[in-house]
Amino acid sequence: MLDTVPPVSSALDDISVSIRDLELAFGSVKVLKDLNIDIHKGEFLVLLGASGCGKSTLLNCIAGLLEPTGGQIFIEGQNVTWAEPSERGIGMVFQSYALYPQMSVKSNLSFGLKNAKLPKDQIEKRVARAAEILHLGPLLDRKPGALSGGQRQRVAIGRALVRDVDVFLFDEPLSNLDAKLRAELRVELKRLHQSLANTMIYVTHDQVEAMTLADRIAIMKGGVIQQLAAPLEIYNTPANLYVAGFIGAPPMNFIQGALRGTDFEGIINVPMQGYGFSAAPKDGAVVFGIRPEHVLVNDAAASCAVQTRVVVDVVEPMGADTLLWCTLGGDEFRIRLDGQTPIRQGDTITVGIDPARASLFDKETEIRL
Amino acid sequence: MLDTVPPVSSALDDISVSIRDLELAFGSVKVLKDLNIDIHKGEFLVLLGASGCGKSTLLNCIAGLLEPTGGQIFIEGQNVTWAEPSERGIGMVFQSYALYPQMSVKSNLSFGLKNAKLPKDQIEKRVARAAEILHLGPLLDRKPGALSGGQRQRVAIGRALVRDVDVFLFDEPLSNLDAKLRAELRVELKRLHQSLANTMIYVTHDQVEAMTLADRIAIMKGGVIQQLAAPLEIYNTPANLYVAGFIGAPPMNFIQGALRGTDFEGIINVPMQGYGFSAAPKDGAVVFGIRPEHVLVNDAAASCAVQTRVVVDVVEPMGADTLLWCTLGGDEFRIRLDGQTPIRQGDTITVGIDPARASLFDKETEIRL
Amino acid sequence: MTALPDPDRGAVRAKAAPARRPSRLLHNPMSKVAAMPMIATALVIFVGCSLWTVVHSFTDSKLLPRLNFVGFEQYERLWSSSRWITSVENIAIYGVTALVLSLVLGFLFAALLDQRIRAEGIFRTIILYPYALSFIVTGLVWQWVLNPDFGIQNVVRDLGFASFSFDPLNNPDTVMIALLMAGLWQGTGLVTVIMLAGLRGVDEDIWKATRVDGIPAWKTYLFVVVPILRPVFVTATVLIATGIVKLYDLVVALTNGGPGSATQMPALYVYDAMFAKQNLAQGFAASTIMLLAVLVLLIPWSIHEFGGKKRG
Amino acid sequence: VDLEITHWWTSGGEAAAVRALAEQFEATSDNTWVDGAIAGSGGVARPIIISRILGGDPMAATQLNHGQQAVELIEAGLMLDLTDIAEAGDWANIVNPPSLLEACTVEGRVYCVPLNIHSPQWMWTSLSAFDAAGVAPAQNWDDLKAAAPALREAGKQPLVSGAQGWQYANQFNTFVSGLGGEDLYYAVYRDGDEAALMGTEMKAIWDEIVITRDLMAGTAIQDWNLATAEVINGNAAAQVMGDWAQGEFAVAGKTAGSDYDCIIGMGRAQLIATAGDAFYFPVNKDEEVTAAQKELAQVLISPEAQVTFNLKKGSLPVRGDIDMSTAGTCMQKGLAVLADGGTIDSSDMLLSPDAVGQIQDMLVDFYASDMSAEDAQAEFAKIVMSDK
Amino acid sequence: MADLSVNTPATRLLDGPSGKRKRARFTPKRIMIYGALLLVSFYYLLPLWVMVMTSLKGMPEVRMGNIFAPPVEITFEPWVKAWAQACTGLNCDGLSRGFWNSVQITVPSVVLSIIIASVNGYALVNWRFKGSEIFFTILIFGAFIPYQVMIYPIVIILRELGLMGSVWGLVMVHTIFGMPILTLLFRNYFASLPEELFKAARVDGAGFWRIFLKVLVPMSLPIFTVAVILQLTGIWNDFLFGVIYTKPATYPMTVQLNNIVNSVQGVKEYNVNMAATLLTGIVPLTVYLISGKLFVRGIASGAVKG
Ligand SMILES: Nc1ncnc2c1ncn2[C@@H]1O[C@H](COP(=O)(O)OP(=O)(O)OP(=O)(O)O)[C@@H](O)[C@H]1O
Ligand SMILES: Nc1ncnc2c1ncn2[C@@H]1O[C@H](COP(=O)(O)OP(=O)(O)OP(=O)(O)O)[C@@H](O)[C@H]1O
Ligand SMILES: [Mg+2]
Ligand SMILES: [Mg+2]
Repeated sequence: MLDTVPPVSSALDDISVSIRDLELAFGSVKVLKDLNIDIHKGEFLVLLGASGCGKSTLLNCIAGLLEPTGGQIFIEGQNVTWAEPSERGIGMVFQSYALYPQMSVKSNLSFGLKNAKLPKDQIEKRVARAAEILHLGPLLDRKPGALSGGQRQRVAIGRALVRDVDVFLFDEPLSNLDAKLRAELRVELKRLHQSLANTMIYVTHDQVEAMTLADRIAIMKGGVIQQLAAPLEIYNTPANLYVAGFIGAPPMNFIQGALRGTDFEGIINVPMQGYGFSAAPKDGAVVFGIRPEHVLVNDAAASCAVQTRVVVDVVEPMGADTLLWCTLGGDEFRIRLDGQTPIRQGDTITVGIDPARASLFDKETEIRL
Repeated sequence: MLDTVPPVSSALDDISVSIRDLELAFGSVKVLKDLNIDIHKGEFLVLLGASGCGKSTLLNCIAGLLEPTGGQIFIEGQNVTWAEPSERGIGMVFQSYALYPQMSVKSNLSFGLKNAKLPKDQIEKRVARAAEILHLGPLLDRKPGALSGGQRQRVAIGRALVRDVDVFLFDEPLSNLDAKLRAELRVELKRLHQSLANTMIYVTHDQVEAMTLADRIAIMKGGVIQQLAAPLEIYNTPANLYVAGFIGAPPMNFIQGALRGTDFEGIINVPMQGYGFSAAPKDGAVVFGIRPEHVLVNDAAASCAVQTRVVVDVVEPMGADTLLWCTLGGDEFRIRLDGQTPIRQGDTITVGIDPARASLFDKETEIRL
Repeated sequence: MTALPDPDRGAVRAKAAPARRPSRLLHNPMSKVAAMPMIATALVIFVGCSLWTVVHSFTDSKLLPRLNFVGFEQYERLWSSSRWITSVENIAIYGVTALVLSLVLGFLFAALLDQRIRAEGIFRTIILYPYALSFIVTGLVWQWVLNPDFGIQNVVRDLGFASFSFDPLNNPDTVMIALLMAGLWQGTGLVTVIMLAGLRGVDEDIWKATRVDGIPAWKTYLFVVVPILRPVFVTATVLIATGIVKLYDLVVALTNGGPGSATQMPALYVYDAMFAKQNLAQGFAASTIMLLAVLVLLIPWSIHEFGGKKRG
Repeated sequence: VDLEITHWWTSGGEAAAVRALAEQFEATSDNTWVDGAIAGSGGVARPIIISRILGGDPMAATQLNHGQQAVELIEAGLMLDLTDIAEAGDWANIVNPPSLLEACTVEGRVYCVPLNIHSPQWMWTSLSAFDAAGVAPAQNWDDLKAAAPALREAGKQPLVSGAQGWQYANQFNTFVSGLGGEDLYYAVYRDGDEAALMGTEMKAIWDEIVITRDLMAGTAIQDWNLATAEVINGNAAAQVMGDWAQGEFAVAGKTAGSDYDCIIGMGRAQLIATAGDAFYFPVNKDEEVTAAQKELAQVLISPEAQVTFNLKKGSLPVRGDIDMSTAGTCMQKGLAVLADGGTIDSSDMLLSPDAVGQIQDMLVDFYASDMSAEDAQAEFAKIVMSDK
Repeated sequence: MADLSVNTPATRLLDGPSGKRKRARFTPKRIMIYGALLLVSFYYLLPLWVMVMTSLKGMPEVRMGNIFAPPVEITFEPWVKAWAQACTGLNCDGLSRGFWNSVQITVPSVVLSIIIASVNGYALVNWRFKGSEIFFTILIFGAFIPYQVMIYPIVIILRELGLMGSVWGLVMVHTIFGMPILTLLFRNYFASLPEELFKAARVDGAGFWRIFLKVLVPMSLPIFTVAVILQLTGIWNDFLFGVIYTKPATYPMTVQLNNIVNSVQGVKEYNVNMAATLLTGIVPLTVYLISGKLFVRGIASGAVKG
């Protein structure tokens, strides 16, 4: 990642999309604030955040569908801040598919090309290629109304594909599909990215999609990027309390307390020797976080330095794993176990915590320590 | 599947809802076919199935919102086949909440009671109780439009609650909520059921909900119940190929082959000694099924009797676990690993299979062997 | 929390329900009672009166309806009447032109109003307000505006174009233009509003998609939006068509069928036959033909629209 | 008792005439005249009147044209029988011409009160127009034909008519009675005699009608009163129109003889039709109303009412025994003809309304096209004969 | 928290456009759009302009001049005359009498026709019974039947019901002829409401009327607005039924208007006619002006989802 400011010409060499100081306000409401991202060529960037945080707004700015009130956008080295959407070398896939309802799949794919006055054989070739990649061959003559959700989604992707663009933009393309189809298309998308190697910017609020698809994830809140990093980095070392609570299902357990030296003191006391502090630890109010799947139970907990006992409120067996909902010091405490377990509701169990896998946040700034 | 129907008189003692030979057709399309279920008092039954399989239709029949074309429905020992919805002692919660938009939360809750001409103080008492149980106290004077999704859902449940009925019907009550809220309300619902001990019939197509909430799950397909059993039983010993493929995410891996003696022969050969055949094994074409999380990898696979090598197509790191999408004999082969793994796309890995955790299905009848 | 035992538990439940299937007819009796006015209107007024009309078209009723059957005589006369034939031609010309123009202009205006313009409400009101006026008013005003001695022609001449001639009301060749000017002035507003409502319902994403695809706005309207608005066009067409079939008031108020028979319309013919010529049966025969024409046009459409479709 | 009376007399002169009737009526009895005027001629009013009668909620009295219009209503028993007061008032002797009473009589019973006589057979000429053209004012059709080129030269329209069927028909009838005389008139309208209809006499009339088409070319007027206005202001030389046109001249302050002239029967046969307005009294269940209806009937035909009404309206009275010396020149001409017995039945009485309508339609076609005299004659004959 | 986005480059702008695009206030496209709208507005406003201007002129000025020119000398005489003095036959009280008659006819007609049509739509959507769609189809066909055909049979029906000539007879006629389009509107609207709401109410034990009144009606404001507007203008402007099925004492305003306009007493008093016309149109015009947005919204919910 770029740390220094190289001169324009070279700065954009490896960069596909560059967003500088982007600002957008609807009237007096600032939706995007001083946003800066550089997206590498061929990178799969996921914008993740709660509803209303400005993900779609950002994507629309990149696509040229919304005019920023400040800042610049570069695509493939070109300043496109004021360019028309169709001139930016982008393709976009929408949540509602936005297929042209009365045109056949083929016309849907070729409408934009015809309009750009591409020669006929060129159009044919591109449509054929997209149809092949997306397995749309047998559907070409159908109307969108006669397609299933997944097929529609593929046509929508195809429409972006035929435009032969550098950057693909996806706005929650899978959220209208059922879980099974979503999982399948997710993998297909991943494969597509691997074979096409275009830059892709993908908006979602589903963290599973974000985790599995992204090269990097940008977590947004209130129009500001909270953390921009590889999925596992975000998962393992969330930059702040918000990110920590946002990523992971069920969410990370938080325990309020204080840091004294390197020891956490709260309803449980945890010596934080193995923990990688980002700066020298300072005493003060902190929040201790541990993911449900990093909590060990009973036998497995035996080896842990930190142990405590909790009562199980609810057991949720999910086949491949099991969730336990317990209470620790009045707060909900979630535990995730692999596979199936004989633990029942009402049991008292011993839980163990490995400080090396925990996170510590400053109570006030909410930043990771 | 139920094979016998117990005689009406004695059977109904412990039975809350009993459905006998239920049939429903829209015009010439039979949506429900000869359906029989007995639901015990206080049981939490989940109807699970793909979209369009008839779940809502069945629920609507029980509620009296659709008239069956054949068969009978008993609730608490009463034949209610022709009774009005309000006279059946049921409460229903809908996917879209279906709150009366122009009424305050309080009026929403009391509407049914007023219709039943209950005395004022009675109504007050019941509304107060429901508000307490569901933490609706501060919301009572708001209109539904001013509530969040989760709050609306709670009001919808409250509306069923105040009616003080024996049976609660839920039609995908959580599917309009986002993932986080869904998980929270799921646990709340489970707690509610534990405290109220009413009979609950719950329709969903989300298997996580089904697995975690149900005492028993009825898996439907095309208006016919495929399997009716406890969640883990369904998960571990699916009754047929459909159920096996339906339950579990990502779905079970299937390998085509043949049974010779107790050995499975296909792209891999598996001696099925540890497998609990339901009947004496017969030679013939079969399908071998193994869940992604029951496949062991590399070091862990070393101890397995059956081993093979596959190339990894896609790696999906999800934080708490990781999915591998591989290819085995031309078919997709999915593997689920706990936690994070250094395996990368393109790696060749050794996988091991434990026959005791596998399933075998007759290729023709698709029934579990 | 455990459920408190409630003394009134189950109080909501009513008396034992019937064990047998109740009669279908008595099922939800209120809904049938409530539908009585509709059923009565449909059967007595629309079917009954239409049949009554058809039956009497085969008689020689003059001033009073009477059942003295004369076979197809009225129809023979009808079709040998040049005025009737002119009427049919006129309504065909007017109907097609008015329908097409209403739809096209309505859509055009709606598209204009949809361009995020300032003062949209004002423009919309301006286009819609004539719909609030009766045909008597419309006819009167346009007679006045088109009057060659006071109206447009006179004004343009006063401006110095002495040879300017625009007198559609008195020229059989162009009187249809006058009728259209007034008719469209009165009716396009509603079509515009309907279309505008339809445009507002078009998925925002479709617009974004066309912008990304680089489709110019006019093409998007023509090839993407118009097909999406099909139901809207159907609604508008029904509304316009009912107006055209019944076209009477405006013609009477504006031209009274003239000059000559240049704006004779079937409804006018019916009215004249029944009340001026006092030949009810002739009027009935003409109405029967009108009914028949409506049926012929409507039945295929209604089968297409309503057939097989369920809720909504 | 309140009596509701419907009529379509709403123009200036007409309204004044009605007012006279109402005042007369209210002065002679303690009943009230509730006026139910409906503007817009019989076409608008007639369906309303008939619907009201059929609907069982009739007005107390209503204007209807003489003729066959009401016969069916009478036959259906919906009209009050006035025979007793007709006999008491000796209408049979005072109504002149007697055909007016005959039109009110069905199977020997009297059902209506004739009120006035319309005489449509008039041609109104503008003296100033002829002046401007430098020719002598036309006294008959031939004069007009001869003056036409000069009138055109002077920029005057030789003949005007509103382009509506009834105006054309009125003009046509005037030609038949004026140029053809009584015998042809009856042979055509009453007898539907094929020989007459297709004969040379009618052919000659149709040839004249073709000429009227030329003389009228160049006008684009719909309403009769606007056409009359053209004559009044001297833009047009002549218009064939009923005696009601006189009211327009009067309103415009013109005087017969100095500003305009009136000519009966195109200056040839002095015949006027005796169709006119009549009042009918729908049957009413209320005895009191019935009594009041009869009182009204008596008032309508009383000499006082006849004089004041007809003077105001400009039409001719239905009784010959009253003093009309205050009437103007044109009305005097009409009265003279009436006194001479130069009356014919109106074509409206002789033909069914249906045929009347068809003739109007046919004439509209004729004037809007270049139909030949032969074709028009045949067409006309067909309509008339099929009505007999 | 911006400092957390450690991976992003430090703030800097490069050459080229940045921020909001500076546009000419009026692009050619905007000019064309506004130009077209102004032209259309001109056409639509012209008759209104003529009406208002003429109604404010004295007769001599009307006869002299240009109908489009504003009055040299404004006079309200024509308005006074149209409202209170214009004569028809012997009645010289102008439109004033018709106004109250119109109100008395319009209010019950609007109310009744909307009640019936809304119940129809509701029954058609939520309480289907055998044949309900057939009746509905007949109704829609009925919308195409010319009124003239119905005049006599309805006279006979009203006679048999004893309603001929009464306001209630006219109300019934309006209800009948408003039914097709209104029922269509309500049916489409109710069909667009979630069916689950209806089901929930049934489970709550509400019957036919309670569901309708307590649940559906309160959330149907837009469509009721549209129905009221359509019916109000339609009935207010009706002439044919008003004149045939009533008596002179109860003639609505349009009949008076027709009488005033068509009674040529000497000269056509165009200024009075225009004033009368405007007076007659004021009620529906006001309704349109007031309802504005609601009307569009309602149309969107009732008409568009054909
Ligand atoms: N046209 C607009 N006018 C005013 N505010 C808007 C507009 N569009 C969006 N907003 C506001 O901007 C904020 C960001 O909206 P945006 O659509 O980008 O959210 P999002 O992250 O895409 O959410 P979601 O996950 O629900 O799609 C929201 O608070 C929204 O209310
Ligand atoms: N009113 C109806 N008329 C005709 N067919 C219907 C009707 N309602 C439902 N069906 C059909 O019945 C079948 C079952 O529908 P149902 O709504 O019960 O499915 P479901 O299991 O609830 O699906 P989902 O998960 O999508 O809600 C579907 O094939 C559907 O098309
Ligand atoms: Mg969004
Ligand atoms: Mg469902």
